[in-house]
Amino acid sequence: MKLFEYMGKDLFRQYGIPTPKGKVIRTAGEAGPVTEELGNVVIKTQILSGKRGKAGGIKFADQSSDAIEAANSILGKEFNGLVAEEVLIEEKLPIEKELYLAIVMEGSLRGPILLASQYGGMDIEEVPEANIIKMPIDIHVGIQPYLCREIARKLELTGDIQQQFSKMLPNLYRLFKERDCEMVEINPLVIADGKLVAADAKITIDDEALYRQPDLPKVEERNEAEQKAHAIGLSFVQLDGDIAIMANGAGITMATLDVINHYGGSPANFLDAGGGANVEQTAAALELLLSTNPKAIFINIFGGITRCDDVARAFLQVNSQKSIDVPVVIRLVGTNQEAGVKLLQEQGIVAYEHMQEAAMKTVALAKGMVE
Amino acid sequence: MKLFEYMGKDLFRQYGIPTPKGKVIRTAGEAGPVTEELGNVVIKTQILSGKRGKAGGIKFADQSSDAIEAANSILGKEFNGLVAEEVLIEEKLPIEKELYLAIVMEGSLRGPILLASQYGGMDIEEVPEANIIKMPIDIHVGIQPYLCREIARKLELTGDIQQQFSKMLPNLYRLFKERDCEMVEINPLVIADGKLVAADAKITIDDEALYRQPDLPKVEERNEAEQKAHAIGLSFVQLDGDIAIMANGAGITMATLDVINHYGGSPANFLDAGGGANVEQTAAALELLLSTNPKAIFINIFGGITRCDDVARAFLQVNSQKSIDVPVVIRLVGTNQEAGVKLLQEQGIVAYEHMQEAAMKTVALAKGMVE
Amino acid sequence: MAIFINSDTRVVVQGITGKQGRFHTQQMLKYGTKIVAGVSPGKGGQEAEGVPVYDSVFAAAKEHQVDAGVLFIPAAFAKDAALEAIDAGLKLLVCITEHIPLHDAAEIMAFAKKRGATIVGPNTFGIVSSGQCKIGIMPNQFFTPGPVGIVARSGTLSYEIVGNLSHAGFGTSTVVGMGGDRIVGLNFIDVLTQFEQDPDTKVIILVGEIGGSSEEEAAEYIKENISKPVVAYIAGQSAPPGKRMGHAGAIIERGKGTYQGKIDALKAAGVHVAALPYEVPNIIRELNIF
Amino acid sequence: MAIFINSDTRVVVQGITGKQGRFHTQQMLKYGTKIVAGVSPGKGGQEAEGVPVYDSVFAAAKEHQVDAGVLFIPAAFAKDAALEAIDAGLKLLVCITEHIPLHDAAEIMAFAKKRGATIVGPNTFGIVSSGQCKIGIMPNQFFTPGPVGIVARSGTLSYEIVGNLSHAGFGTSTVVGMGGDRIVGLNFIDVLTQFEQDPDTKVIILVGEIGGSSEEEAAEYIKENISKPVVAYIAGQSAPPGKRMGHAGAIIERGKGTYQGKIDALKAAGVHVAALPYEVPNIIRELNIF
Repeated sequence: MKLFEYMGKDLFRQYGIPTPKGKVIRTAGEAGPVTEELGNVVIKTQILSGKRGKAGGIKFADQSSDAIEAANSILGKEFNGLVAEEVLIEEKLPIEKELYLAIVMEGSLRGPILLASQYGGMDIEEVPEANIIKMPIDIHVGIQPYLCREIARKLELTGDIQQQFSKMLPNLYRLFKERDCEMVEINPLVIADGKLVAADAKITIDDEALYRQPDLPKVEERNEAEQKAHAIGLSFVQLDGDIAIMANGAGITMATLDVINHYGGSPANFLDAGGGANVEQTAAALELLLSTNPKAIFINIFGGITRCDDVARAFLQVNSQKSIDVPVVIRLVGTNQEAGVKLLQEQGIVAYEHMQEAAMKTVALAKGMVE
Repeated sequence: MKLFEYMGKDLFRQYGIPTPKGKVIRTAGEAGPVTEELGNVVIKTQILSGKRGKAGGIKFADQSSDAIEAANSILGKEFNGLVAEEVLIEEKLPIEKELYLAIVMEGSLRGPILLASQYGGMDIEEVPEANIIKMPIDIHVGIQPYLCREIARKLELTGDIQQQFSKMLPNLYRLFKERDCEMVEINPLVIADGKLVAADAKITIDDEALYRQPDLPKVEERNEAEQKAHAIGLSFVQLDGDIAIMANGAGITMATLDVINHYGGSPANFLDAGGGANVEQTAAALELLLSTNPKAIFINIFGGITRCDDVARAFLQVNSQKSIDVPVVIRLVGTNQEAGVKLLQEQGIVAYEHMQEAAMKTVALAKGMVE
Repeated sequence: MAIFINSDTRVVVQGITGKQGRFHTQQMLKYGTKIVAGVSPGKGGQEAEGVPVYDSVFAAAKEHQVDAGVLFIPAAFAKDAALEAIDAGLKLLVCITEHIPLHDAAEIMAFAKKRGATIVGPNTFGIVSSGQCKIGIMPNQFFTPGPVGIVARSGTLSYEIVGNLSHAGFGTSTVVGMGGDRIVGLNFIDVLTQFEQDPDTKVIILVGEIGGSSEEEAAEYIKENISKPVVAYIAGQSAPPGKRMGHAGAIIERGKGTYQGKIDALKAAGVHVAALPYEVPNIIRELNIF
Repeated sequence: MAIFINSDTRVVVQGITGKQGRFHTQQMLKYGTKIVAGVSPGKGGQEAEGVPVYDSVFAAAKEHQVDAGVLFIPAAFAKDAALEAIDAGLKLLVCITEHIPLHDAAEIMAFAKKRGATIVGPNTFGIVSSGQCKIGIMPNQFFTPGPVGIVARSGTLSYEIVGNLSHAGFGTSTVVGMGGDRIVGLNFIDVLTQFEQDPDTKVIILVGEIGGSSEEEAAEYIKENISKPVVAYIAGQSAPPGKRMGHAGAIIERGKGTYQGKIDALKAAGVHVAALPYEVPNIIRELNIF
């Protein structure tokens, strides 16, 4: 779960990481009093995406009227495909230097890694590898003073700024660990007026750990259909084609998309029913697919924990309750395959054994080339 | 640094470990109101030694007059060679079972070990090895739920008591770790009225870590001479013989004692001047030895970091300031040996090269057998 | 031979009295796996599927020689169960559990590394040395002995490929599911190293996905260290970049881990690449080694 | 040959710009130790005793190949310095510092074990392979090459014995100071194992003390695994039980670790026991192996 910048900065403040003074607003009028209090301000679009600056989502003002106008030009508008519903107004800092600092859970290291650079700011992705400091963190040892000194040294921080950095970094790691972060990123981490300040905040919380982070704000990125799928324990992503797809397992679902594409079809979605979906979940998934009005539906099951007879039962249940008026191709192999195939056959429905055959049939049906 | 029982229990309360209700008193009269409040009480001598019970240091009372009498019979009296200056009066618990629980820093494991037994109480030292549970704790992993379950299982704790134990044990470990303990011991850990309660508390704080535990109470076990030595950074233990000994390093000091003993002498003390004692410290050490009125003094130096010329200078300094009227034998080898020997020779003092020779001479001098 | 596990491997099942634990214990026993003990706190002394149940892995390990363990434990308790298994001395632990928090997984891996234990998973279908020992949840019928070693990130996709191989008459030596999470114990290189040493494995199949960089790292490694033929299938050619695809490993990050990048790296390492999963048996046939 | 360190060992000195650090760097250089770098945060770019100084062990290790490190760092900062050295990849670290808190020592040891690093000390005089490399604070003049390997808990007592040996014409192969604290990195067994393998070492001297049980454990090990003659001296025969004797290791705990118990165990293992430190050379002479 990604957090909005202002939520990330709230967390930073909880953990003793310095942030600029500021306030989040939801209506343009609120920009007035905030600007009066802060003087020179920066007005920042709150969307869950980087590159706001380049999309025109960051503006400056030194008086209330300009700030209100800027907020007005942001609120409700779309930036990088996302609608801004909130704006963060902050004091404009006299920036001397922009650094980059992040802690990320890294798969190949099987643990956290610290990333830092002297060349922070908008173009961090273009900074050459050689200018990015990478330091794996031993999860059993954490961030010790030597590591703070070492990063500071490589960032060429000295004197008081180095001290501030060495105080701040263990706090950032504590936040990362205690809040189950996938990633915490400060870009830029600025030096302004002799102080180290987190001018931005990008935090991603590990979805699997949300259950033990009850006091974090909730942020929803999924659209309605995706939320519905998530609520019943399925993973669903909407795409722009016309063949609805359901498979069990992320890998085979991706492979199914690939095969459909290969034969000239266009997937309408990615729906991973996961391992061990029961009759109820499978039926709900099917109804979800029907609600997206596809030209054809392809159910591709290789049963491991998932039982083929459960899938057949779910299909028959939905089929009996509402008239399914799009063609449905079912491929059914694995656990309880015979029972599943038999259940379908009894209702005159053919179950395919091979993915290739079934995929070709689906594409042909979607294109209206066969009945 | 050992803590008194009542201090240990204060720490237990800070860390959420249940203790009996009670109060520490310094005069017998205070026992009255405490007993009135608590009813049946146990009156416990506060000394830094085990086996108080067997020495008569634990008494019971159910009314104020008896409690005052008991306190009177303890306060100011000697138990196991230690004078009791405080008494802890506690509610008497309806004990159903006595367990033993400790966490200790163990050399051969290079980290903490947890010790537990179903057979806690006064005779824990006689409990056979087989009935002592030993579980090394990985300092990077700490006490996890599974370890609590495992110890509880081995202690045959069930139901609610198991739950209480699993809550208490991580707290005990947190105390052990945060307070730099060498040892925390609860003997007995009792089950009374369906509750798990720490009926005793033995805590030893790592002396080397006292500097970062400023809010712990200070307990002084050393006698006056030992304190004086400690203040100047020397390790001194008073013994009951008549030959004062000073050497540099714990091992060689022990060996010096052994050699003196071997030749029939009797050491008056153990004084390890340590590695790298300077002129000032060495002179202070010498004055300390003189103040104990020995029959002879043996200075046995094998200089590594300690410089022989510094030792010679220190001796000459003390010698010039006060008349040393006991024989002093000096053995001087190692770093700056020649310079040291020369300094002494210039004042007509012989420095020995071999320990054996020097030790024999010292013993003879102490016995008045040579001049 | 096979790798990691074989007919001598003695297995303890953590969470044996749960619904999943019971069912898969039954299936594993049917497959021939030597399950010597089960663990379920508070249920010590019972039996499940004919297997004696203990209160802890320590207690089980005291009564039986155990080499490997498998976890059927809810995500919130999986870290504790895994640490227990490692502390009790298990050297191979198959973590079926999905939805384990990343920080928990990282702690499991750190402790396992320290104690020299191998973790398969989490979020894996497990590992099977065909005809000898199955530790996992894969359907028994497809895993018959043969010369093909498989290492995969994804479960059902592996079944698909094993099913196709089986249909084409090829059995498998060992099939390893690395697990679908961002942090897993084994990586491709660990498994490739073992396959290279295993006389029973004549050809290796690598089943990857878009996202991450483990396929690229594997390609680098294969170039220098693997003499046996390797066939790869990478899923996700047509997946839209940046969308969440069921598990974190499938998110394409910062332009890395693209389909084309992986394919190019593998081809440059001499790996035979299948564009679609059911092409794998044909490619093996064309190798002309059987 | 010698053990742990030799004439090829490249050493980095942490705390090189302090008084102790400077002095002993000078002494070690005189002895012939290859000191390639020093570390002192904030003093990178300077020189100390002709050795280039860096701000961190990482920075030193980037510019030089370094095999071992030595710590001249105050106790309160020693843990951090040791963790840095281990993290930067040093495989042998000599920790001279005394008064390190026990919990800090335990954390150093746990991290070292994980990374496969060997810690000598803390509270040690160091280690010296005579005529080749000295990492420590022992006086140079007594450590001349020869066939005697020494492992000791206590510093000055080792000098005493080395001095006596030297006087009797026996040089040393390697002398290892395990350190006087309750928690130290090497134990007798680790060092005995190395001496057994070392062709330069013909006889081993074990210098112990009352307290703890490491001498008893060593005796057990010697009985089964050491073919070379071992001579032991144990200090503390006449020390009063239970009194604090300078370091924690010398406290006799719960009746264990007595002088007589250690002597009995060693004799039962075929070890030649010296009652007094200067008896050691005679015992070696009587072995009739030179």
